[in-house]
Amino acid sequence: MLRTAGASGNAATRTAGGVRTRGWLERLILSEYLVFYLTTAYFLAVWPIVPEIATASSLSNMLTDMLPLLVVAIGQTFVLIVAGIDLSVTSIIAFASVVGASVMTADGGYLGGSPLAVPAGILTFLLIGGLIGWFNGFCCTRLGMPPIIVTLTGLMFLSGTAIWYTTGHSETSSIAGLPKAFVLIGQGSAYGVPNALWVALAVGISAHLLLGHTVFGRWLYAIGINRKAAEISGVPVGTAILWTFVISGVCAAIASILFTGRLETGTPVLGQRILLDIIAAVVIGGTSLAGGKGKIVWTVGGVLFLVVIDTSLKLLGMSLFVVFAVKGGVILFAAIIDAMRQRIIMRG
Amino acid sequence: MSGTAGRRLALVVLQNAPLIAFVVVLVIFASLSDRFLTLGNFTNIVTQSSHIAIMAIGITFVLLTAGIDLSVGAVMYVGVAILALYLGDLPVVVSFPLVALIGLALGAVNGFFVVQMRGLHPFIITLAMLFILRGAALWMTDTRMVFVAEPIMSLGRTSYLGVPWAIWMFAAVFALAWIVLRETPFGRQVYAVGQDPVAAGKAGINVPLVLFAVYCICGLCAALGGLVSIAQVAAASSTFGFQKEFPVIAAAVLGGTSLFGGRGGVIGTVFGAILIQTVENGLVMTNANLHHRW
Amino acid sequence: KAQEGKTVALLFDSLVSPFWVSGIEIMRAEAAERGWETLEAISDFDDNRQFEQVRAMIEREVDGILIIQTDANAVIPAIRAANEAGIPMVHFNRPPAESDAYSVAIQADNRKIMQDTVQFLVDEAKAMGGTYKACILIGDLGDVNAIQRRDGFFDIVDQHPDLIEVVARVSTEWNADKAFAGLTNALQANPDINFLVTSSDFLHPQIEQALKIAGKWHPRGEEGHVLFGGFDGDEGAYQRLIDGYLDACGVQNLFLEVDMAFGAFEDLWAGKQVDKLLLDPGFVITAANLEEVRDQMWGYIVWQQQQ
Amino acid sequence: MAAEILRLDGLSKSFFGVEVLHAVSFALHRGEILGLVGENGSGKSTTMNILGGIHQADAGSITLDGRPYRPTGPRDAQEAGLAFIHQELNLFENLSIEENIFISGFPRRLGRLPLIDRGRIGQRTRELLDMVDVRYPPATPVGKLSQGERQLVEIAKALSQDARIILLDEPTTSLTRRETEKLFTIMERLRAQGIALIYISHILGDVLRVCDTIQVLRDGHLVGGGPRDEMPIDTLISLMVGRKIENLFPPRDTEPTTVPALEVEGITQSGVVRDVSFTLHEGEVLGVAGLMGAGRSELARILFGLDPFEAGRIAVGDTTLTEVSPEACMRHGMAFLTEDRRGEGLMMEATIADNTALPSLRAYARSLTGWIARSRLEDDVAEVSRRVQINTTDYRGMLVKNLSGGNQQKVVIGKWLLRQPKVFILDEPTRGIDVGAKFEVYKIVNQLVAEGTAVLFISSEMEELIGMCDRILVMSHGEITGIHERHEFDSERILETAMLKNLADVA
Ligand SMILES: Nc1ncnc2c1ncn2[C@@H]1O[C@H](COP(=O)(O)OP(=O)(O)OP(=O)(O)O)[C@@H](O)[C@H]1O
Ligand SMILES: Nc1ncnc2c1ncn2[C@@H]1O[C@H](COP(=O)(O)OP(=O)(O)OP(=O)(O)O)[C@@H](O)[C@H]1O
Ligand SMILES: [Mg+2]
Ligand SMILES: [Mg+2]
Repeated sequence: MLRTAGASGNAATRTAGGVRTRGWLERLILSEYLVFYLTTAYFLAVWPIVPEIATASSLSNMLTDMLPLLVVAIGQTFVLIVAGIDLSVTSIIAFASVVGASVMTADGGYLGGSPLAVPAGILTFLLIGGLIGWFNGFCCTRLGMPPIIVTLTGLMFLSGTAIWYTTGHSETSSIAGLPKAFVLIGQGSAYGVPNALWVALAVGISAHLLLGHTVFGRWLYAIGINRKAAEISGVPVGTAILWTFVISGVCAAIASILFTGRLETGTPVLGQRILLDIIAAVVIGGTSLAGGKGKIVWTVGGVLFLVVIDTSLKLLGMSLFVVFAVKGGVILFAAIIDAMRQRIIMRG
Repeated sequence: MSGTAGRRLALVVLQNAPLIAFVVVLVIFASLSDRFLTLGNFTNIVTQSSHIAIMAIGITFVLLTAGIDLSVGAVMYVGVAILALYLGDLPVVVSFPLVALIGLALGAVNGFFVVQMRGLHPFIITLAMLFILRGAALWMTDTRMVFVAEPIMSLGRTSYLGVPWAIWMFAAVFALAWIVLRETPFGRQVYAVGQDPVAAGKAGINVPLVLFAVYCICGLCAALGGLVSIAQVAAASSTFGFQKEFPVIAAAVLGGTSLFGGRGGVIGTVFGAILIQTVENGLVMTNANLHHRW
Repeated sequence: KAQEGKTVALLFDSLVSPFWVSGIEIMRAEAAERGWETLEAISDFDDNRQFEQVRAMIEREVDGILIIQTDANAVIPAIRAANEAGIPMVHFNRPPAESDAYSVAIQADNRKIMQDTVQFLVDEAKAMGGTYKACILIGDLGDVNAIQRRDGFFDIVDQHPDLIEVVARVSTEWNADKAFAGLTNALQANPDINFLVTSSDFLHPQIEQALKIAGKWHPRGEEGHVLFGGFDGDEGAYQRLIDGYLDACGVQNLFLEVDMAFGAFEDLWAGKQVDKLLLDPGFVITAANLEEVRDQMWGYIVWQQQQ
Repeated sequence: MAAEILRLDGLSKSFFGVEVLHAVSFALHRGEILGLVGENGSGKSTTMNILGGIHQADAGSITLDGRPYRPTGPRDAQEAGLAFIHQELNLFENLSIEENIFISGFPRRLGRLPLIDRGRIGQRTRELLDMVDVRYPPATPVGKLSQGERQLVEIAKALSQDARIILLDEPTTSLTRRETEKLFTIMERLRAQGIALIYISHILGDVLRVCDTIQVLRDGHLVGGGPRDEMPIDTLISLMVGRKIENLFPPRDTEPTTVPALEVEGITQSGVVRDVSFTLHEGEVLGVAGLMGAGRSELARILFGLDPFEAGRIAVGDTTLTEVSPEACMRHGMAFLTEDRRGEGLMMEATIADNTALPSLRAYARSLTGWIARSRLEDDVAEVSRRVQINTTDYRGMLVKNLSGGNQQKVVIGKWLLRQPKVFILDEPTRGIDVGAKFEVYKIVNQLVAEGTAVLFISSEMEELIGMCDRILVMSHGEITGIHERHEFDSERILETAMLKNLADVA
């Protein structure tokens, strides 16, 4: 693990060599797990107002609600660490959803009814995510285009294409009739644990290990901090960045599998509205948009934070504008906390 | 090793990508529709791109300082909502400057937080503003569609010297921005701050003030863009300005303004905005609609 | 079981057009009259979020869920969840796709209403003579209603290839901006458009502005009048009907639909069997039958309040 | 003695609870050049930064013209008549020379309009550029200039402010001898006008030549000072390092072999280098001399695969490189220390350990999974860091940005040492490093060649090249204009070769 990641949190206390002791508030604000404390505090605050939030089924709903979001956010974390950004993830979710569904659907799918339908369908999802990610990465590294432009164009193009593709495969606006076995990935459970959770755990743990314990992970942080220095130090910068986009694409595709499964439908507008949520979650967690800083655990915290707030607002039956304003307020609040944190560090 | 010529060519192509894309798009659509290359249609394209272009000019200032403003679409909506709901009875010469001021003030809020919370990316601050302002506008309008009065709508149809009002606005904002960026101390300091804020501070530039000012300008331009847009489309539903930040940023970046600050300018931005609109226009002109009936 | 003191969830996907705003207001009033409480949530066109909202409402143990989903297929898991929890679910204005899950849908007979509207315009056109260049503003194809209205339009115009040529299909995605730009461009490409149909009345301001810019905004009887058909029946449509700019409007009977929806809840609570699809026949309003039918037009009521 | 203009009284400053300046006091007079010397990290730049308003002192006071002076920002300093040339270049590559010079206060058109008076700044810039001998139109973007030319622009910028006090923090690091002389002439002229200057440099000979008074810092304490005549060089050195240094260059007792380690043949890239050929042998230090802009850095970048080339052949050992990229070069045992430490050499926001480990990660990873053997890596990093004598032992915690320039340079050297390179290209390896640290770097170079490493040593300091190299290759305008063997080293003749092409052009 690159130390820089935690450095913002620890540098001050460390250089002080334990000479200075900080107040509990300062320590709390400096903690790199602040977002978890905030989530807990918020949860405890709304509990008396909507007691339903603490019921077992509500908690399990919250858990399953956050999983697909978490998986995309994990992919995004990789891209942000190298100072990139991937705005195409939601369109990958949508596009993979309809293409994958068109392979599996019982009403006229390419492999509809065949026992191969599900494995081939899943493979389609992953391939689409990987290929689009690869294409994004290719444009950003080999052609030197800015990631925001590449992926923004991808977003617009793929969203359109997803709708166009659907009209070619379905009378309605979406593709239904998905095999039971596939739907179970998004809905079912094994050993009392939702399948989606198994999937998210697998993705999360591999991502965590990849970032923290491998050469590839260290390269990514190095590229994020100083790309030129990384290049001169023999880091295959282009290839590494390309892979972050592939990872992001594949994560989006996995999220798409979960979303598509839970809605039992391949739809071309899937996930369209969650783009900013994804990026906000990662950044609230503490990953820097400027690159070089980020952790999977932080992202988990960021997603959890957003989902808890979202759920509470849903349970409160809040109107749309309240939801918007509260979300904005919360993000601003997170920003203020982060700024305070910087101040304290600077003060030394 | 050979291929330098090729590499040079590639470089030239990349540096002039917006222009080349522009020409390619023109040629494609011109060959598909004989009405595409008419003066009338071109006026049409520029008119329709003017609100995006005005907002993109504003955001160019912010991008030049290596910042970003995601709240432009929301500022646009808030301004128009206030115009339609509370300022509808005032004459245009009063209500429009008021809305512009509101935009400036909202930009100032962005700027305030950006300056106060240095070390935190403006992305997150303006994202928060995006949510808060959209929420506020939805609350004001009760999510209903709002309408503007006939004088404003007729403004949207007015032409001076055969050139639509929107294009005049666009041209004025562009000319002013161009002069400010190139020929004023402030403009050059914007570039300096974007290139290296630490060095700018050491050179005695008031970095916080420059940052604050660019967000004010961006807010102002967003409100102006809203006015130009509403004068044309006459009514604003709850999706007014929704996700406008994407084409607006895209226009600036397509025009060669770097997201990492210090590079670019408003001329490119204008091209970027028009290019985006040209594609949309061309698609309709050639009836090559994604939603074509199958 | 007493019908008083029930709680019903109203799950909308948006309130972008006056139709939905009026819809939710009529529902609130109707519910208050029946002594029900309402909980509201808007999904902002996000199927997944709406699914989560349904689960949250189940969590809140509401007595009934009225839903306006964005996607007919993606709503099925939500229906299943409601079925499992034993909570009746009614779809307002947009039916779900076919499935084994049980719910009741109230819907306007879009295709038929659109067919009637366009048929009226075609008859007018025939009567006036000449040939026609037509333009249609199509809604978001994620919306069944938009598809049915589009199909209704083509059902009729395709029967008259000699009379009408469709030169422009403007995709609006239910977005005013897009509609305006698209229509302006279409008028630029085809200045001779003289037959216009919109899939929803909420786009009227943009249509008016675009036609004015093109110099084509003239009431019936004047030279250069564009045959103009609308759909939904909002207050703007009523105004333009009496002003003579709009020739015909397919009206969804919103009052009837709300009544049908709430009636369905009561029947379901009472354990009665209710059909999966209940149709609102709607009607076409024109200058000719204005006086007789306007009382059933929800836009007229709103219009009256505004006067 | 002339009137006192500036007085520092008991200045102290801490970063993160560590005190780096302890009660520093000294005075500056009108028409005086004060030399400030000290090892890396001794607090010279920090003192200047306090004067320039970049940092605020924790304790102590400053008096300017008898009045208390407490700048809270660079603006305050400018307004008080202080100009500051920073140790790190402080220019904006995206702006032109004239804009850079006037960025903090443009003359305006017609006095009131907020429009830049282009005519005036152009005129004034031309005058200033003439003074420092830079021949570029004022509207040239600074990005086009080489490091040395940028430094001259930085000096012109300080001159433009008509300051009463000018602070120069290592202004000559990228300058050639001739330009340095030019700078000294300018400084002397300023002194004659009654302007006071503070001059920081690691080149003690220069300090002794131009300064009237010299103050010595060690670990944040002012350990001595006085008029130049009372401060001979050995006194200075022993004050700075706290001990005596006998020799500037450590003796080397190994001889170069004749086994080729790097063979370069006909490397050409139009506009940059032309037909460059040479052979570097195992155990040899091959120096590269040349005037600023001669293309030495460009050549190094080409050899390491950072820049493209049109024609030529590069062979390491006995394999000709088919692909020339940093990765491929490193696979063949090459290493490259760039001249731009901050921009390309280091990850400033990362720790010493992370920086040091970066080029070697692969060697510490399982090939299939890429899983890093962390403890082995950390041990080796610590060992290398000790070997280059970085002045902290918190390798895993200390961020590189918080190190002094010299220690940062040691980190860059350390990161390449960890790879045990066979061919090591050093571009200005001692730029901005104090005498003691330089000596350490030289010792490391000697150790390396003793182990058989071949070193390509690019430097603008002639003494250093003569003291360290076995042969010196001279470049001018992208071409090799001569090779000098050790026995015929002579700075006059080398300089002549370096200007060969220029003379030919004139003729
Ligand atoms: N911004 C900062 N944050 C933390 N520590 C700092 C900072 N600036 C300087 N230091 C520390 O203060 C000490 C003095 O540094 P300074 O830059 O003044 O040294 P210097 O004498 O200029 O050295 P050099 O000759 O290498 O430039 C060093 O130990 C350095 O690590
Ligand atoms: N970024 C750049 N853009 C354009 N020209 C450049 C750039 N950098 C350097 N040059 C030019 O390339 C030539 C070679 O410069 P280079 O830096 O290789 O010289 P050098 O011999 O290493 O001198 P030094 O490192 O001492 O400045 C010079 O004429 C210089 O002006
Ligand atoms: Mg220094
Ligand atoms: Mg060089």
